[in-house]
Amino acid sequence: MADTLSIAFTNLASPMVLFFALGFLAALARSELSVPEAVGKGLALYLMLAIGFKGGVSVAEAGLSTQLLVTSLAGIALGFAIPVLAHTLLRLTTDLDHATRAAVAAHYGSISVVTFVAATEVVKAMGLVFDGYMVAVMALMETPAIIAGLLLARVSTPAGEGDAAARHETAHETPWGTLAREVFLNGSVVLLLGAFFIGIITGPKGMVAIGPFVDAPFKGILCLFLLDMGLLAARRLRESAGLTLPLAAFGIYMPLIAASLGVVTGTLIGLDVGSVALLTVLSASASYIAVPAAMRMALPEANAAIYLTLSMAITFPFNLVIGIPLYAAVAQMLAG
Amino acid sequence: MADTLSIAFTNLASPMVLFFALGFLAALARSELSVPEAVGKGLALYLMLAIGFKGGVSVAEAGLSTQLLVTSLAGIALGFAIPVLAHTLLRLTTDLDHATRAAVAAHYGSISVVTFVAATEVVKAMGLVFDGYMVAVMALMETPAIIAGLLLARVSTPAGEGDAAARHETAHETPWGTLAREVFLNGSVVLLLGAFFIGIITGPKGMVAIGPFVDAPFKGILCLFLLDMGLLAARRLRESAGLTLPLAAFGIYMPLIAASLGVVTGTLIGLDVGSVALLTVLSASASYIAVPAAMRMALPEANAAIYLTLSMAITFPFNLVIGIPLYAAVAQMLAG
Amino acid sequence: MADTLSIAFTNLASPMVLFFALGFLAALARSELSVPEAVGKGLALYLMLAIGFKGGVSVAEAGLSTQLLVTSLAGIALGFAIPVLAHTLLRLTTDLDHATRAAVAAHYGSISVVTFVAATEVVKAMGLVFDGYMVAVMALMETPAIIAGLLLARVSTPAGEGDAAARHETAHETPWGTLAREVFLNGSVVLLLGAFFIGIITGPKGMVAIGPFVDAPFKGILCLFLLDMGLLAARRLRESAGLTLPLAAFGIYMPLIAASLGVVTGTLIGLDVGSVALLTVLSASASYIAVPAAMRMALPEANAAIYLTLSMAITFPFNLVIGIPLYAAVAQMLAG
Amino acid sequence: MAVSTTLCKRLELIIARPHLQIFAKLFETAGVTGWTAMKTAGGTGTSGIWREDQLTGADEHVVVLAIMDAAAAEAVLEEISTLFARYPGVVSVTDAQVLRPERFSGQPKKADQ
Amino acid sequence: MAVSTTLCKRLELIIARPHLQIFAKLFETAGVTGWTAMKTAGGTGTSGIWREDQLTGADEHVVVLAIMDAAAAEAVLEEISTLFARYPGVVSVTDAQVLRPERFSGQPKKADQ
Amino acid sequence: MAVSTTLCKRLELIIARPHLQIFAKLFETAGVTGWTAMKTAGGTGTSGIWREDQLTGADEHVVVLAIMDAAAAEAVLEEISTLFARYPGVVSVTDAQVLRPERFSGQPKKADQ
Ligand SMILES: Nc1ncnc2c1ncn2[C@@H]1O[C@H](COP(=O)(O)O)[C@@H](O)[C@H]1O
Ligand SMILES: Nc1ncnc2c1ncn2[C@@H]1O[C@H](COP(=O)(O)O)[C@@H](O)[C@H]1O
Ligand SMILES: Nc1ncnc2c1ncn2[C@@H]1O[C@H](COP(=O)(O)O)[C@@H](O)[C@H]1O
Ligand code: NA
Ligand code: NA
Ligand code: NA
Repeated sequence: MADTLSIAFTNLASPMVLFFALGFLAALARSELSVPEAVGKGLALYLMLAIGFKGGVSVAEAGLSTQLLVTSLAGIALGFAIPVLAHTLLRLTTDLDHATRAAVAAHYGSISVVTFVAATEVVKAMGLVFDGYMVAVMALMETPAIIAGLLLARVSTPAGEGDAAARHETAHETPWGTLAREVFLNGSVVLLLGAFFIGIITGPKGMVAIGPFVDAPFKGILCLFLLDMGLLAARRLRESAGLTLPLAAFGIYMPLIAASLGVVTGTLIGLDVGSVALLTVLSASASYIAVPAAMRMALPEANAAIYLTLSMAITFPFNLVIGIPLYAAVAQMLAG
Repeated sequence: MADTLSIAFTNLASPMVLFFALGFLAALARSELSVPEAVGKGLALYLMLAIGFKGGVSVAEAGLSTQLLVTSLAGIALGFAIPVLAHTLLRLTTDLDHATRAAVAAHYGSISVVTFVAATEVVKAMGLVFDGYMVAVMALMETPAIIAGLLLARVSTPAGEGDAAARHETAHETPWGTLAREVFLNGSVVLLLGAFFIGIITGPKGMVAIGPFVDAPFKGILCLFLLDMGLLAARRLRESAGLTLPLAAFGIYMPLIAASLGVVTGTLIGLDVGSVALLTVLSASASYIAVPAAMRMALPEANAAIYLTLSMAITFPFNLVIGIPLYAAVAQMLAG
Repeated sequence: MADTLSIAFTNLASPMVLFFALGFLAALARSELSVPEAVGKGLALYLMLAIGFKGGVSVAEAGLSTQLLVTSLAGIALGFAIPVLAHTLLRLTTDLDHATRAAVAAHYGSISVVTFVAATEVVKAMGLVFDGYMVAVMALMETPAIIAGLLLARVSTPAGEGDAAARHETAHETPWGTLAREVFLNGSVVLLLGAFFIGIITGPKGMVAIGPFVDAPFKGILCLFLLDMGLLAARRLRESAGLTLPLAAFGIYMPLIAASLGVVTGTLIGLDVGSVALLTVLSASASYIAVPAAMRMALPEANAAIYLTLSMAITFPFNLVIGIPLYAAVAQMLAG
Repeated sequence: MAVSTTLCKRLELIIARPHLQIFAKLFETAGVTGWTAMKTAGGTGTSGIWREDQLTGADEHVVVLAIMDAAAAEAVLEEISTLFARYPGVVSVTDAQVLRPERFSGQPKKADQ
Repeated sequence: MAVSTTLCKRLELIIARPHLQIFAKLFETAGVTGWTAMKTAGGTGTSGIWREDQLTGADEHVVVLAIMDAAAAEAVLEEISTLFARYPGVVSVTDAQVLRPERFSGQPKKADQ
Repeated sequence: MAVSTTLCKRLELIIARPHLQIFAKLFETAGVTGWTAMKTAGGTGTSGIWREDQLTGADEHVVVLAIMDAAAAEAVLEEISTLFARYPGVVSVTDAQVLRPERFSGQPKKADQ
């Protein structure tokens, strides 16, 4: 166990984590270093295109097992179960208003692409293998939690408040069409799944064509992106107004709880070690790209500063630095 | 013939076409997926720099034949002939006002760099070779059609209208200096020709230095750019207001007619098969970067939505998916 | 000597210089070619991250010599001496107001990262080697000149003016905290030093991971960036209003004087030839990223057009085209 | 004046970018003939500070500028004040002189749109 | 007021980005002492909807803001109304109080430039 | 009007981007409850022409928009006119009607902050 952990934690001295730390410290110290918004978004698009495509190619090589179906269903189930759990914990430990509570819950039911990408590097460095289709599972886990969040927002509205809210909603409720679009046609879902299917269709031949783009510079681009993430996370933390201690604690224990659910589920459905580790990481991670935009639309009365700070400035750094190696080590012990 | 066609159409399953389709379908389905404007422009700069430079290096290796001169003249002649043809067809089949008609004609006389770049990949995949100087020919074909369009705008103004227009123009006509700059110093002309000459000057030694930048990731970057093009094309199509059926039809038959001119010209002047295919593609393609900006300046009264929708949302997708393999197959049959 | 010079000046036909010339000529001729601001800034971030990291890795391989300390101190001393010299020359030869004079002096005491990067390529092409820690020396030389500039601004204020200025300053002087941040936490200092230390920590293993990102495309990205620099420099030159002949002359002779200081210092402290060449280039180059922003904050009454035009549009092109090979040749003769 | 100008209303709206389509729909329904959204770089308000360099669009704002006649302005303000119960935002209305006033007088659409 | 302010005109122009240099020339000729162009993210008008993420600059707009005295405003409006016959655009003029009014009073240039 | 609006001041400031934090502090101290900075694409003024595509942030401007009540506007203008002795910039103030006026009345902070 000590060995497994110590191998896992060599991650701490990887360029990835170090560049993240550089950004984080720079912003904490109030350096003006910044990555232009368009560049950050471009790097995120690259990472999604590349990880989706590489997953697809590896599925084209390995063939599609029935495991994909089982794992996807498990992933979607986690995407509903985790928000319910998160919502309950938030109700018990914080005094967030009901809309913000539901919105936060949705973030934790969803996933973070960059956390997943960083985890694949750690898992590979530990000598573990994982199934290419885990990328598709990730894409499928991205948005169901949006629905879970909205249902929680409606169910949890207290009686009197509910009437007022009901009146509003008749007038200005977000139309279901808009919501469905956020869930099924969310930009990152479309890009991840699209690139995944293009990888399946073009297979190794496609990899020969665009491998030098999606493969060779991948880790370097991830480092630059993590530098940006570090800057953004620390700035959020510095400027966060409404962050109470119970909320910050939630940002640490919630990923651990969700990870437990994930590692057990992954082991039970019989995934191999690397894939269990990745399902655990997906469970533990919280969205900071796809879900925030959707929540702004669907629950505009929720406090955006809260859910962005929690997922981006608390849970993401925790997962990147401590969570990923920990989850991978546990997965190896349980499923290895 | 069937064989040639079927080889050409393997293009349909290339990552390039698939990423374009992904973007197109995503935007049609109203996904919010988008590429930041600055990133799209950056990718376009990269593609022009790389294709220009690689063309120059291959000329440095092969030596400059007199064919370059003949082909350039042929290309420029096509750049004047095609707008005249297009203008006549538009007058006969649509009720566009005279300024918009002339502006559309100018777009079809010019070329699309990305269509050319995609075609070089298809031509290479078919095992054909082409001359490096075709890049220079492309650059030279980019802007003469702007002049053609302006002449058509003046000539075609009906008597009464003409007087009114004449009066305006005395007051606010675009100065010739501005126009000359658009034609000779247009951004993409300068970058393509500049990179081409730098390729000639630095030759294979230059390629050793920057090959890992202009060569290795080229196809991957093209894929990302085509994803963006798919998004932009489909959004234009969805939002296009003034697009009538005769106009849409023009967007399909005009490239076919221009391609016929191109393939015959290329064969007559004795180009080898790959180069004939590329000259055909240049003839068939319509500008959506260089000419729109120039037309906004020179013919501000023309309806920009019409010419942008036609060249970007109808003709570009048609050429990318169907046109390129078709033209390449025909070129092979005629000149092969 | 003739030989050394002629080898050094093969630099003139390198893709780097040619792309810079392309941008410069295009903008002089009033082409609208331009690189989006976010892309330019992204390329600059890449160059700093890559050069910093590669320097760190090479230190990890070579070990840290005590030379680093000596060279750093020498570099910082140059960063104070050059502004004093520049300030005196400006007072004698121009009629700049005292704030602008101090601000210009600060620019020349600092360094230009891209000039350094271009010089490493020339030095390597000449077959010379240099120490990896020169990157750290560069980072350390970036901002001390800001302090020198501010001290000069205060010292040089003439009596009467000083009183008025003093009154202002009591009310609105830039707080020292802000200044310290500009000096120690300036974005490029943080990124260069941060990437340098990450390179030391991760060493050759880190290079295996992100080498395909920081190494392979490096020269190509430098070319694209220099194209942008050419455009920006020539536009500044064209639009510069207050540029007098004595000022323009200063932009040429000042780097030569500073280079003399640098080459002598480098030789005296016993650096090897490549490193002497680089210290000379650092002395001769003037900042156009880190210092302008700091001066806008600290000396808002200085004329920004003057210092930006001088460093970006006169000294940078001069150094890139003539300075670098000249300094390298002299370094080779003195220290070789 | 040599050119004749007409009095109109200049309405300026500061909202979260993800809500732009909702207000665009409001304008369309109220017969506003046009609007322009402007890019922002940062700001502060009751819910704290924000700046543009964020990955997620959730924390970005736009300033929407729309010129319309007084009748449209009144109708639009009424609608906006209802929307503001759910969507946060800031609105202000200024008098402005315009050329070609007929451009700014649209027809409200029927609610059944 | 403790600080004295002066009444000026705030002119706001929405035009296609490629036409910016034409209107800039107009301002220069009319003696306007300065202007600022602001970035836009999208809009709608009589010719439909547009948004920023387009490759070609042809379909992009800017909002130009210029502060000037009343005399300059009148002259500029007159010129603009002629230009609008050929170049599409929207203009509005608002009263505004400024500091340092001498900054905003320029001299028109002779037509022979 | 069906919705009741209140008269406020709309202050618009054009400054160099590196000075934004200084003016933001001024707003905060004066009790201004919010502001929004808008992106620019270029401009001209007494110190010549500038455009956005510059690497260094030194030569970039922002337009800052802040809505406040008349008392705050007066206080802020006073402060700005002092700052303008050292930091270049342009300011203008316009009357504007707003909804929810209580949003725009803040409390100035003590100088000892
Ligand atoms: N009433 C308006 N208020 C604000 N912006 C407008 C208005 N009308 C038009 N615009 C802007 O001007 C652009 C061109 O208008 P148009 O020529 O009517 O299509 C539109 O896309 C908008 O960005
Ligand atoms: N008084 C104001 N003046 C200008 N912009 C404001 C003002 N108040 C709020 N805003 C803008 O609206 C955004 C949201 O405001 P709030 O909902 O109060 O946090 C702020 O971040 C600012 O960009
Ligand atoms: N009259 C004006 N109207 C609008 N913007 C102005 C005006 N004068 C100056 N500016 C803006 O303020 C910047 C600095 O002005 P200046 O200090 O006069 O060079 C200019 O580049 C413009 O962007
Ligand atoms: Na999760
Ligand atoms: Na063509
Ligand atoms: Na220097």
